[in-house]
Amino acid sequence: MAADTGRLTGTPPAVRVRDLYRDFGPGRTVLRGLDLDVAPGEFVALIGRSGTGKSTLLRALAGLDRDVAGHGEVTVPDSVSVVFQDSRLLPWKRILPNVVFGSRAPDAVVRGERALAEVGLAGRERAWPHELSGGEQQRASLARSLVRQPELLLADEPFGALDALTRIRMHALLRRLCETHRPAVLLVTHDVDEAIVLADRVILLDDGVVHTDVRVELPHRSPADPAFAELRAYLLDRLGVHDEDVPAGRRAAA
Amino acid sequence: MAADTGRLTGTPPAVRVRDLYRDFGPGRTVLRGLDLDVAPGEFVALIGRSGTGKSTLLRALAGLDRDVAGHGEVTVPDSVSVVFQDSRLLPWKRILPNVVFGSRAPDAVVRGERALAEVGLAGRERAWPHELSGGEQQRASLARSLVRQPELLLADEPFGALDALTRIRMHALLRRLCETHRPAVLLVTHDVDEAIVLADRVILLDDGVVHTDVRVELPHRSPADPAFAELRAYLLDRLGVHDEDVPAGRRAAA
Amino acid sequence: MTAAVDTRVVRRRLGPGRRIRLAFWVGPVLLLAVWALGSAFGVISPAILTAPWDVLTAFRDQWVEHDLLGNVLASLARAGLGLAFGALAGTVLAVVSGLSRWGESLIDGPIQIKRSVPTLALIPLFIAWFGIGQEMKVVTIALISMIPIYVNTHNGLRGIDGRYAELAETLAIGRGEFVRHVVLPGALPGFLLGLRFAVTSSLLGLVVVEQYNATSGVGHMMTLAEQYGQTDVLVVGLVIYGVFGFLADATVRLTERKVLTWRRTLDG
Amino acid sequence: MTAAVDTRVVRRRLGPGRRIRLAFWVGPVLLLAVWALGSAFGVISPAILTAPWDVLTAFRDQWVEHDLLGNVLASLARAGLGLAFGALAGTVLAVVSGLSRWGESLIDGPIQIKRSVPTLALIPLFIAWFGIGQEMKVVTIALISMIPIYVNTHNGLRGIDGRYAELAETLAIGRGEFVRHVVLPGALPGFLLGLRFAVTSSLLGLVVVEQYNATSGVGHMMTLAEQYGQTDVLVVGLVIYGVFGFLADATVRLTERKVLTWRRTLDG
Amino acid sequence: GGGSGESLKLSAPLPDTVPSGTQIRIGDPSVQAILDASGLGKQLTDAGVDVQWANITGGPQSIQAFRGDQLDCSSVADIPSLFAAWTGTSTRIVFQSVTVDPLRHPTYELGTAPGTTVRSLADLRGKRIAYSAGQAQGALVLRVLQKAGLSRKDVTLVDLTSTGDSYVTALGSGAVDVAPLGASNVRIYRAKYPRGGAVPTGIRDDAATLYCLTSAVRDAGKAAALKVYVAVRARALLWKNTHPDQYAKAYLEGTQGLSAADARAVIADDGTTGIPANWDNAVTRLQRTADLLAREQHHPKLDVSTLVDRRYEKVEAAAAGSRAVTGDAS
Ligand SMILES: Nc1ncnc2c1ncn2[C@@H]1O[C@H](COP(=O)(O)OP(=O)(O)OP(=O)(O)O)[C@@H](O)[C@H]1O
Ligand SMILES: Nc1ncnc2c1ncn2[C@@H]1O[C@H](COP(=O)(O)OP(=O)(O)OP(=O)(O)O)[C@@H](O)[C@H]1O
Ligand SMILES: [Mg+2]
Ligand SMILES: [Mg+2]
Repeated sequence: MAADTGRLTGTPPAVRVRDLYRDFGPGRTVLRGLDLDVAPGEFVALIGRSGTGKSTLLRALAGLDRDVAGHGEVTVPDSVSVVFQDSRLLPWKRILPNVVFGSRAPDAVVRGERALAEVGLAGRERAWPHELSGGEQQRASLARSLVRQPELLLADEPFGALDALTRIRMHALLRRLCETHRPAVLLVTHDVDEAIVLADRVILLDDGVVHTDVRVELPHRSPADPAFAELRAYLLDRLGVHDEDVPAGRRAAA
Repeated sequence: MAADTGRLTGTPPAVRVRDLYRDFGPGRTVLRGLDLDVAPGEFVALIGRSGTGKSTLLRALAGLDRDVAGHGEVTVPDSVSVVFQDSRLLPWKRILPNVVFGSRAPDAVVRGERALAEVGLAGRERAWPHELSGGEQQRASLARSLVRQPELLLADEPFGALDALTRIRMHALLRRLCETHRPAVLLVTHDVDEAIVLADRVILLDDGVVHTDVRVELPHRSPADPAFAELRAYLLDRLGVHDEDVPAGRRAAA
Repeated sequence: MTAAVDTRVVRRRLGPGRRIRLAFWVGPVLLLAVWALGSAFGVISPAILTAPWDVLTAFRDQWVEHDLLGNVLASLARAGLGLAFGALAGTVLAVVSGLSRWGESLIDGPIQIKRSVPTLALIPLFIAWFGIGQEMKVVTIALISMIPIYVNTHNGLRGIDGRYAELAETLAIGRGEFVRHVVLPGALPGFLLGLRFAVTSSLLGLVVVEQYNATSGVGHMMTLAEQYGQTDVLVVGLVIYGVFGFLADATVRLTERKVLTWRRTLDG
Repeated sequence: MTAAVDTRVVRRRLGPGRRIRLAFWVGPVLLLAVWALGSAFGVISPAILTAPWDVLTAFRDQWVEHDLLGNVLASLARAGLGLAFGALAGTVLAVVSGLSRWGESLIDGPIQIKRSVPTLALIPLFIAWFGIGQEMKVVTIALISMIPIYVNTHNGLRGIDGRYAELAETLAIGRGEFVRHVVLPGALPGFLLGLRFAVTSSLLGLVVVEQYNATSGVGHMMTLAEQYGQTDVLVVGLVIYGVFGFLADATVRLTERKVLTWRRTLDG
Repeated sequence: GGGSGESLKLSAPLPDTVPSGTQIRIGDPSVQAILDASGLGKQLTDAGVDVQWANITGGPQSIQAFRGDQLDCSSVADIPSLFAAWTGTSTRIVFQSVTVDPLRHPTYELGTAPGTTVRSLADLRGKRIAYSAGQAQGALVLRVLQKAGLSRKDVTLVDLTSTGDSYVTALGSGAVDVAPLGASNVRIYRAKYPRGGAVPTGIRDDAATLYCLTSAVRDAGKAAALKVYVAVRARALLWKNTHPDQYAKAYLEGTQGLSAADARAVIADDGTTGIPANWDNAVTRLQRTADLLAREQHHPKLDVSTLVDRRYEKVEAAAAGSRAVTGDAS
């Protein structure tokens, strides 16, 4: 469980970040000299406290922060796909057009319909975004990234609003996608279990740098596995969750 | 772990729902004859698959669905406070005014500042909503409900975008609030652990009705407790998460 | 289930609530009633405002004797043609100046200046450039109705949520697709509001342009009536304007409601 | 850190990008240049449009000999007063009709009708009701400038995201607070757009009202210049209109930028 | 408002005493300026006449103000009183003035487009002529055609409202061949389009009146005040003839905003104003115009004697005394 730079092979990394600074004004320097490499096809989970700069980093990789102060070196592949933290469906397009929007594949509509079915939204192709529940919107936005085949997938908490079962299905879906097209993935999540289950590597952002960087090398990715529990405990500890934080019984005599 | 109607005492329930139907058009009947009672001061967690109608139920209790087809009987206390699934901060107000908006208490500003500090947003009083990260917005919206003292608190996934540590802190905060003012609470969550840790009762919505209704009676609300794990397994099973869904190792030779 | 109980939580509605059917007509009908009663009871002197029934007579007279229908059709043709050109030009300019800072710096200032200047004072220029025939009239109306389309579309476009542009940028689409799928639908509410103003502007423009070498048209009719001081004919013109303006506006707003169903706003 | 490397991912910008400083002036300056060059090289005959330098001479002449400043101030006072009343009335009516379907049914129709009808044709009514003095002028301008404020504010209000009204309803606030904290800030972009139109409308209204019993004012000056065929003075008037209109518009837009900082739109 | 409220028959002799508090509302800016400049205004105040001045002249505006009861009298040419009658506003002419030598100082000339030659009125046949039905220019065109012995069918009348220099532009751009131009526009036209021309019409178009709401004349107080005003106005116009420079300063430069040179030109164009010893000729000409317009524009026939209040004829002539003009000049 030693920190790992991610530079395993001789091939150049898909993502290369050096000495990245991002600064939202006095006292709000969010990234302060961050370095990161992600190998092609590598699945990296990014965890960190709320407000540490995970979305800021993703936006830097996506090239959406032209107007933010800061400097540093960022290299990413040409074709990048982003799942935003908000689901960001165009309100004036129905779901299917939203999912295939920008896709130039000749069979875009068929693929869109298939992607919608995969995320459990078959039959909702003609719904308006505002007619979907929170989790459904999130899944639609996931479907939008499924119809694309990017070299880099940046996903900002794509499963935050999903229940356990749906989440497990979406995990499987994402894994299938990764196995077929092997994009490099940077997935932001708050769920340490999710990070361990999905990723090749988990990195923890804190104080503007990569504070912890662990490779996940488990034979069985099951919470029942003791190695799993150990890694989980380690990560939670690095996140600052200690035993005293775990709630004791309360309101015993309600 | 028998189902429990929640009618424990002779006092009338804070929330009383009978035979509730809600219908978004042909084939989209979301609630179909739902019955529910919540006693005053009772903390109920509502879990259920994405798109089963949790938000729909909350909106019915909040009185926000005048224009939705359906019928049934709904009684709630006069003073209700809602934490929406989207954080719903007024974009044209800075954070502090957003938090104290609508509060008529003479010390609203002081309480607002305290609430912001409690959710970890001290110093961000004058930020615009769009300057906050996803989790920060959610916490601001939580702070808004903290400055009020409602008889019924309806919270639609208030912790969805929070990391483990922040989440534990918010749990403690919510618990403190409940202990002081003892509102009835209906909390929607996707996290079964969270439901067990926080609630007196967990109900599972499925197919438009309350499908499962369990009282949480644990001496220690700690995941380490075997009773906790048992309840957790039971609820996950009712949610449809079976062992075969739990992911096995993958991409062994990545 | 026929007599199912339905007690809901009743919360004070702060928005306007549901549309009332036909409420739309209440205002105009009331206006008409005030006018009729005021005239009947002598509160409104006929020298100031002809009574509705006398306007009816004048209307019939104009219809039979002076080819009112022909006048109206000629005017509508002019206004419609001008409006079509104006709307097109306004939209194109708004998109160009909305999406490029350089386009804006070239286009926006001159349009604001044009907008500030009385059209009547520009007519001599237009006569010199386009003559006094139909061409001059259509161009003038196009320029008049272009303004609100431009300003409102530009404003609507600039008001589009920046996050949708970000999304589009990550999808690596071209500018054309961006305009078609993001800019135009996003600016549509603004465009439609502009259209509401443009429709009335194009009709009002008739009063100005039909003073020049027109032998037909409502504006022409009103110009003559004003010169002669024929109040009743003037009021016939006013009523025609009012009716057309109101109906055109209502049509645009109905369209608005149809094409903006995706919006979840206070309008419900 | 002085020479820190900064390579960023460069994505094709689809929105308009950053504001260019002073780009604002490019259009008007270009317009002036075209006018000056056109006049200098005889492309624009002075019969059609007086040359800029001749307009300058006329301007100085009007300033020194004919109290141009007094005329401008008199006009601005009229327009400003009318605009103030119009903006107030327009906002109040928009809020009433925006928040209540019954208010809407009473107010909206008549306003759309008023809007469709040529002001010139209503002047006789106003003269009868308000006389031929300052009162009539201010009322007319107020009515003219009320319209865009009303329509745009109403439209802006109705375009507010319905979720904010829901939020307000669950906070159990009163209507007054709702209007102050949700409706007015939410409709502010609409109001400001309306104000841009209202400012120019109020100035343009001067041309109409100052034909009636005015002894000063830019509109009066232009009416006289028209009578006596003083093209150069007429162009002085046009330039004053253009400059005032452009500056007023720019001022409103600057204000817009200041008070709408909370917006994250394509405008950046 | 502002009258004594006492009603007076239109045939009754004009009362001599002006009740205190009587106010007359008059749109007569040039006379207003003369009264100020000459000091004649004192005669009004001495007689107890309180004039509330309005800067309103011309047909459409004065008729609108009459209808709204915002004005008692206004100075106009002859056409507005005809149109007021045809559209139901009852007025009376209380003052007539003429131009001495009217054919040498015409109000309008016929402008001709560059490339068009009109030597005599007969050359108008087949030409496109700007025509504005409700304005004085329109009546003039009809009178010109009548004089030339042409009917409307022999020419093309192009409907065009005369506002500002719209006729100058229309001529210059060749949109019409012929258009009636007021004297100042003729100067502008010649300056802007040297190849254009202007020919005299040979028709008297010098009618100038002060017309009042009949209701004002029926008010004993106002009628008395008007009697004073008419007399003072006659003296004022005569003063103008003898003090052209003061007039130019006070009115043309002062309130109308003309340059000194333009003002001199306007005075030269205007010629000398005459106060007719009687209104016989003026009324005859007015009747002829009324008949022509009635025929050509389909109005009912009008007896213009109902539009003039000849009680003021003598007041006006008496004020001018020996300076009144007679015969052909009147
Ligand atoms: N435009 C902005 N102006 C000012 N501060 C900003 C802006 N955008 C982000 N920030 C601040 O930068 C910090 C990092 O934000 P970021 O969105 O990257 O956090 P995050 O790690 O994604 O958090 P979360 O898990 O809550 O989404 C936050 O404290 C946030 O308030
Ligand atoms: N306005 C609407 N029109 C049509 N269908 C709607 C509308 N609102 C909700 N629905 C549908 O009703 C169902 C229940 O929605 P609801 O928002 O209550 O789900 P939820 O349980 O809150 O889901 P989530 O956990 O994803 O938020 C969903 O399938 C949704 O698509
Ligand atoms: Mg984030
Ligand atoms: Mg929900």
